Amino acid sequence: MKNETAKQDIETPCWYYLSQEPIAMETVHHHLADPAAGGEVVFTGTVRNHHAGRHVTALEFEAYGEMALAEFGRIAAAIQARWSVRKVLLWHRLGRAKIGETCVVVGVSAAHRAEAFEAARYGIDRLKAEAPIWKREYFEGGDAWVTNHP
Amino acid sequence: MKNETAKQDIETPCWYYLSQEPIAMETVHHHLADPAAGGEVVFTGTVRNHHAGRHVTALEFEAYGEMALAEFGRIAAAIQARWSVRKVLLWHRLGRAKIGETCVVVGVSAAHRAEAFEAARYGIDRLKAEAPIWKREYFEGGDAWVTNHP
Amino acid sequence: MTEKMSLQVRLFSLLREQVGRDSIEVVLPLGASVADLTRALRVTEPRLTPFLEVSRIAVNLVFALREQKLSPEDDVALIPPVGGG
Amino acid sequence: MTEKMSLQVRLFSLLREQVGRDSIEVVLPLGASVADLTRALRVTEPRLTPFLEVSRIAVNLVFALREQKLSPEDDVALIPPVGGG
Repeated sequence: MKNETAKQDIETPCWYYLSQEPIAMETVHHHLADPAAGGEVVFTGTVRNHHAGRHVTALEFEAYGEMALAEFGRIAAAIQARWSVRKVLLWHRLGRAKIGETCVVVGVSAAHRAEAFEAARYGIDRLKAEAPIWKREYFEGGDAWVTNHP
Repeated sequence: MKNETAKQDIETPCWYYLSQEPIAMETVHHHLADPAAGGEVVFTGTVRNHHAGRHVTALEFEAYGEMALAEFGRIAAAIQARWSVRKVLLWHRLGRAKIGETCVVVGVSAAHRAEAFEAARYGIDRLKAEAPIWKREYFEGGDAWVTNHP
Repeated sequence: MTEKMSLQVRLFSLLREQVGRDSIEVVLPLGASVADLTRALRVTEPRLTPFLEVSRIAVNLVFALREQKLSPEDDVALIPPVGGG
Repeated sequence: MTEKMSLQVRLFSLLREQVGRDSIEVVLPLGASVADLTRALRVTEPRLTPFLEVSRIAVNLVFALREQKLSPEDDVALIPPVGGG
């Protein structure tokens, strides 16, 4: 693991990352690849150029890192309890991110694609609702902390 | 487009590829990136090492190329008619592919993640059912054409 | 005598291997339908018979209905069960 | 007199900026609950008051229920509405 805030669960192959550096999609697909998996679903969230009618110029993410990684682990555990999956990856960007950059990735590989789709969907929904991560939006004329709708 | 069997719909940004070379995930994410999209869902199918109780050593794909690309276009059009999406990409590998290599990618970016998930799911389901692409499985002791279950 | 048309029907994967060629010529009356073509294929190339039931006919890159009329310029293909993805 | 315990409550994002520090000390009776902590925060740091209603308390990296008892070794954090993803 190149990243000091990355954790890996060896028995059930899951990867949890919080990184100041840009998210590397190559690494994401490399981790999820599994010779027994028929399909892999990767959700990627990117920094949008507009939000709530404002022209956004950049985002900044802050996390309660220890708890966010623990929550990533709980999300992966819940996924494994509910679906038959091969590998799970959760990765969130920290610090300042530019428009178009990837800020979050939730990826799941599974023998059957239906399970990969459902598990990835569950993963990003729960991450957005539960992970202790905060977003500051920079727009023309100011900045503000922005929360997800419940 | 580096690939001669690739087509691009300029007005509604969609990419359709059939390639003898390995699928490049960087290219996939590069095409789907959109400053107005909040989320992107990418389904990736990989060559599995087993199927129907057989140990698979490689796959070989053949396509009715012209029709497959036309079908990719119809899938993208149906997606755009049903969901509000920003970009759509369909890419299928042709020729011989090794275990673990990517054989198909369906990717969708959209303003809202629910639509990206549903559209990508629809895309891969329809591609598997309708695209005129055939798969020959090489296993220990022989080879066989393998079809998708209806 | 009815006027005739000749169609080249493309063959793929298993069908191409069974017949040993990537297309087969079929002669049909002008105005014949997709259903007529399927019947003619059975006669022209008996090795295709076991596969016709599960295969579909594509005309000009689109899956065709049985009633659809064919013309000599049509691009016709016999599509066995697919396996992509 | 009741025995007391002192807890450092972590603060993040908006809350950290409001208070100007990344944690705040709260003194509570031994055996106090999460609900007691929330009440004490209101008194100790009035600038947090408008945010307490929508924030959650995490104890040892897990969101805690109101009735949960606290001990002096607990790692406690005040979690305002999240915005990840």
